[in-house]
Amino acid sequence: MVAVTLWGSLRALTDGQAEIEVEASNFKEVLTALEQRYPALAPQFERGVSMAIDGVIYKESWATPVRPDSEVVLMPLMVGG
Amino acid sequence: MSKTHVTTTINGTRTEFLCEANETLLTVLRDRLHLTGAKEGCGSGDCGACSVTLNGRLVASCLVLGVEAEGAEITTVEGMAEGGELHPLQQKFLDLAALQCGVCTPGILVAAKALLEKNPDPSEQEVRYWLAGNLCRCTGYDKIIKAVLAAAADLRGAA
Amino acid sequence: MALDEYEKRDFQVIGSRPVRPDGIDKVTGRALYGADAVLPGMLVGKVLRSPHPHARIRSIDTRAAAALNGVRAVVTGADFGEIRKGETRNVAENAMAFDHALYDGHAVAAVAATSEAVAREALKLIEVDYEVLPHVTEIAAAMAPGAPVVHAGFVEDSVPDGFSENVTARHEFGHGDLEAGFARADKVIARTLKTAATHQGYIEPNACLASMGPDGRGDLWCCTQGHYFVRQLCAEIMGIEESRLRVTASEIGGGFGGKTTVFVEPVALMLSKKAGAPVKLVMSRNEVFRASGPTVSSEIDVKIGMTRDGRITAAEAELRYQGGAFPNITVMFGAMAAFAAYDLGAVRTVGYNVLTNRPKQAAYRAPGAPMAIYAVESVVNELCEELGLDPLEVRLKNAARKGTKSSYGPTFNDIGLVATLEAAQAHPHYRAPLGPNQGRGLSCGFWFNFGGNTSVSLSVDMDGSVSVTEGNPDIGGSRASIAMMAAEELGIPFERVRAIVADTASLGHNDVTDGSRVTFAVGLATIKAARAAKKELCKRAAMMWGIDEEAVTWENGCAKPSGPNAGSFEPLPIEKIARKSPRTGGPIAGHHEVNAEGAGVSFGVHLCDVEVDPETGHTKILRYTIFQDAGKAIHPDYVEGQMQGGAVQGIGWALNEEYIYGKDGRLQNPGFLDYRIPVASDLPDIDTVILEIPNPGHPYGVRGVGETGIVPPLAAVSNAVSHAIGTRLYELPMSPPKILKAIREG
Amino acid sequence: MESGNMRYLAPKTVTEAAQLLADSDGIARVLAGGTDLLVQMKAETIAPDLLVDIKHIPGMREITAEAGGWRIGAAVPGAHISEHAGLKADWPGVVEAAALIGSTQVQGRASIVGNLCNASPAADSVPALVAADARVQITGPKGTRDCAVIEIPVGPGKTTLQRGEIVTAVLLPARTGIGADACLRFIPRTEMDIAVCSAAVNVTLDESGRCSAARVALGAVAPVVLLVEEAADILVGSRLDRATLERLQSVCSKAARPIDDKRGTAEFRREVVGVMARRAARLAAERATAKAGEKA
Repeated sequence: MVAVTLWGSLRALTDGQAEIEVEASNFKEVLTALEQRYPALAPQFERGVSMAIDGVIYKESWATPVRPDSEVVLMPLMVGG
Repeated sequence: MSKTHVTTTINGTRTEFLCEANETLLTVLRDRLHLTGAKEGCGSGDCGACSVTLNGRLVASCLVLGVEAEGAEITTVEGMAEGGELHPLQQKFLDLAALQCGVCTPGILVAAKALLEKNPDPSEQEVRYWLAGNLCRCTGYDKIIKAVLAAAADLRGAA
Repeated sequence: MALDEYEKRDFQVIGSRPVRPDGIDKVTGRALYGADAVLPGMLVGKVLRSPHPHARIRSIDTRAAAALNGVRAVVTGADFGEIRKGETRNVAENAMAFDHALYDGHAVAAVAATSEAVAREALKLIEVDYEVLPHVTEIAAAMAPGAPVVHAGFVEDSVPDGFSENVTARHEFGHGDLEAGFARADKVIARTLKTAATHQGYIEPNACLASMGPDGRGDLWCCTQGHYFVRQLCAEIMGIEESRLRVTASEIGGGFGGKTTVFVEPVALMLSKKAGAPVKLVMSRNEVFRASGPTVSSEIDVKIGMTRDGRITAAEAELRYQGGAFPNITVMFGAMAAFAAYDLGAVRTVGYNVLTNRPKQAAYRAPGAPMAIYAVESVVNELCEELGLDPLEVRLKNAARKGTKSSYGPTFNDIGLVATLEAAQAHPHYRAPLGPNQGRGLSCGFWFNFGGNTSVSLSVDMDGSVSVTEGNPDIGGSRASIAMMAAEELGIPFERVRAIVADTASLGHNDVTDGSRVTFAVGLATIKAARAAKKELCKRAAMMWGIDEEAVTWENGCAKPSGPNAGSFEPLPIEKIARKSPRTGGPIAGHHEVNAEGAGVSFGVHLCDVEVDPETGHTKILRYTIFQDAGKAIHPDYVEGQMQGGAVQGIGWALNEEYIYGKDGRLQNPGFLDYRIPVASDLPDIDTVILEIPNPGHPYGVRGVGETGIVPPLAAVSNAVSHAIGTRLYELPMSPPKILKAIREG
Repeated sequence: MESGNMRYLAPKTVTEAAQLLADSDGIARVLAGGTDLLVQMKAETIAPDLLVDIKHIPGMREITAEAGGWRIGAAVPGAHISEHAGLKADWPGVVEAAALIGSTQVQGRASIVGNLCNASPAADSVPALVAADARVQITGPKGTRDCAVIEIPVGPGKTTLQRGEIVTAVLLPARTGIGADACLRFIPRTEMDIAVCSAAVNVTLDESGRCSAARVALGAVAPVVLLVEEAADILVGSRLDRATLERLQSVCSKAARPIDDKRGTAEFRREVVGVMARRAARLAAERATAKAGEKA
């Protein structure tokens, strides 16, 4: 299991949960597992999300591996500048 | 409407062109003579990107009419290098990284050359005030001022 | 893992200061920018703009204009009617109003004519029937109940009930128990701070030259930070496949985020399509200010609690940004960045995006961060003043470092904040004496930095020189840094590498030049492409020598046997291998395509001394020093240049730059005369100290450096002014009337 | 720029120029430096049918000594004025005021007559010309006349010049006794801005070092330049000491009738124009005292 931290705005869509444990081994699987549990997250995922894995921000790379001890933080997709 | 025939000298070369009476010298240089080194950053004399000299005086070519060039001597950035030899200001701008996007660079070089011809040994403050009409948004001016001062020193050394 | 990219090594080329490859063209006037291109039969495009901040367009009569001799095409919003949804629709509607004019300067029609004079005459003949609607240009007014609705239909589900329809999104970040944190504080300060909208102020107005053929294939030349994105937007707007449109990025005369999207490009393409001829469309400076993409204005509530010994116990901020009549995510960046410099047990930020009748904002250097960090760094300094603490010591005490859980979520890896703070503390500037009416301020700054999609192709030419083809417009000297990285990796002199920016048909996709991503991401791809080429070079050398490929290594631009067992051969230089390449398998090249991840954040600290004239409120910047972590400075001159340029933009923001709207909703200062960017005589030298804390995500340790530099000046200048006059301002810009008023009201 | 039927003519005499302007049945404008006119044409706030370029008329680009004072031709650019040592010695305030107009590039073209005739309340050189009691020479269809500079502007963009009249020169009077002038303006930056407010002070000292005559003019604090006689009265008879200058400051602030606009608030202008006047007076006094020292 991987513990995924959600950013503040998403917590309204997960019954206030800030951290959710899911079964996943990469970026994509984390999203799929979260979406299954909380379908309300789908529109936000569609708009785009980044994922910080052990402090490194991945914009969209779905195959990026996630280990059970990884720190996984969901973040909004960042573009512009 | 009829165009006016103008005979002038640009970078030492006798040049003729036809233009409307209300066309600016900048438009003539860029669109009629294809000397696009001078840039239009504002069209109102506030940015200096179109700087050229007119009879030895630094001017904003967006605030000069093409027809006023009749019989005049004009120099632009295209006339700074002689053959393949860069002017010391151009060389210092390269060596000291005094440009980034480069769109203000032609105007600043023309303006700086006019300064050094008038005052070969300017203080930093004099350079900064002389160039106050040449806006640069990339560099914060620091390296530009240093390059002008370094070129001035070189030119004095060579003289 | 991307984290393991970095390896320590001694550099030959990296860190030196060669002349940039585009330099000669730029000092001789040869470089071609957006407005410098011409095509045979080219027409001149001109745009008619709304004088009203908000109006319904009842009808547009273009018949007289179309009938004018010399007019070849007229377009209005009706020509752009079939765009589907999302951001592309917003971009299209911003480029040409559909049924409502949403701000002063919003395009409502355009013409293409044989000359500028005819085009101007034609614009006067277009009759627009406006129904003028109530407008709102300020944040508080737009959020108020009953405010005129600027642009309906954008409210996201994140916005709770009870807000005006102009509030389109709510973003929240943070962790920890705020209540408990504030309870532990010895001093809590809560303030509201405001910043005005500013413009990137690039000197080159937006410009393009469009040519659409009758077969639906087109070419577009424009000054942009991202020609692939331009292609994507324009192709979708024009209803054609991306491959049908080739976009070439001209030299770009400054962007700073403002040229990451399109304004006139779709209009020029549509005019060209209708006219059947190329159309050049160049914005005037007035149009640039009124109708390109300035940054947001902001109102920010900040509350911070601190113990007597300077430890921050809790921190909270609500940020309200307006960025014009279309939604944007800038406030989200602000909410993420606000407290990034601090190691906090309890922190929460909430951001609201607000629509107003102003132009659609575009990115501006570290978008959203400068105003947020200005607010935070002002309140931190005020706490230091109240508690009698040294502001630098307090920042060191609370600084984010490796292992800190950031205020926006992830835990920081190697970061350079503590190193920059210590460098500032050790610098003579920090201890230099100050005179009467003088003050010193400091502020931290931060930007995330991006990676992103990148393609690079590197070819070893037949004489052994090297061409690097990249797809990111060079806005700050990146061709130099990219060529340097290729030269370093190949072990050849910088002069033997030429980097060019390819058009969209000549290389795979590249994300926009944004987020300080190019030296990091394109550099990474270039190094990988060079490594691929090296591998091929070794293979060819092995073939020439008749030995095993694995027995060849690459060193200083030459193939060498990897050891005595491999055989005894003289090193084979790149040019010899290249010349023989037709006999060993054909051309030699390397390429790399990647969605680059692992961009490292960059922190900076600025020190600023000012002198304020107590009788006029005029502020003079006396001394300015920047400390910033670059990871690894590839070309230190241009790293310094990025820092200096960013700092001066921030100084302008702090002191004099602002969008001023009248009660009539019209922009009062659309020109460089009254939109006051710093001029050379306003400034002292801008000193720089580059720190190099390697980014683990890049082979050479590079971090983006372009954006962080604009963040600290806002609070550094404000803190310096406060120090000089003994009272604090809570609003930018600190123009002289405001400072004098603050002095008088003490 | 605007539609293509504008005519441009460069006559060789003033009479011819005046006649062209008088005979024109559309919008006619004099072109000297063009640094205001071309900006207005670009912005389409004016679309002249005729431009009369006066730079080819003899004398228009010359500075000449005349009747103990100076004649500055109507097309003399600011840069030329700044380079003129004699003018600078007599009228340092006028020279520094002329140098305030725009950038180095604008200085290469802009004339003080153009600055005056553009009739902006914030015109940089006008307060110094008024403080100097300068006059202008005017040629029109009815002949030549001259009048005080202060009588030219009557409101923003409006002058007393009649149709066909051309200002041909500024006449600076001879200095009587030991005197000097100074001009300061307030702008938010250090260059390139329109004046938020400005002040020019011209003083004459008697042999004992007392002020025997003075003129004080304020810019950008009313629709036209203000000549503040009450301020001059304070200076006359004084040694331009600190207390006197502080009274001057207060009187000037009271005399100002500014407005709020994007460049500053009325309150700010009123306060700062007094500061500018006090500082300009001090500078003028220092210059005059230095001259007295040179003579002694």
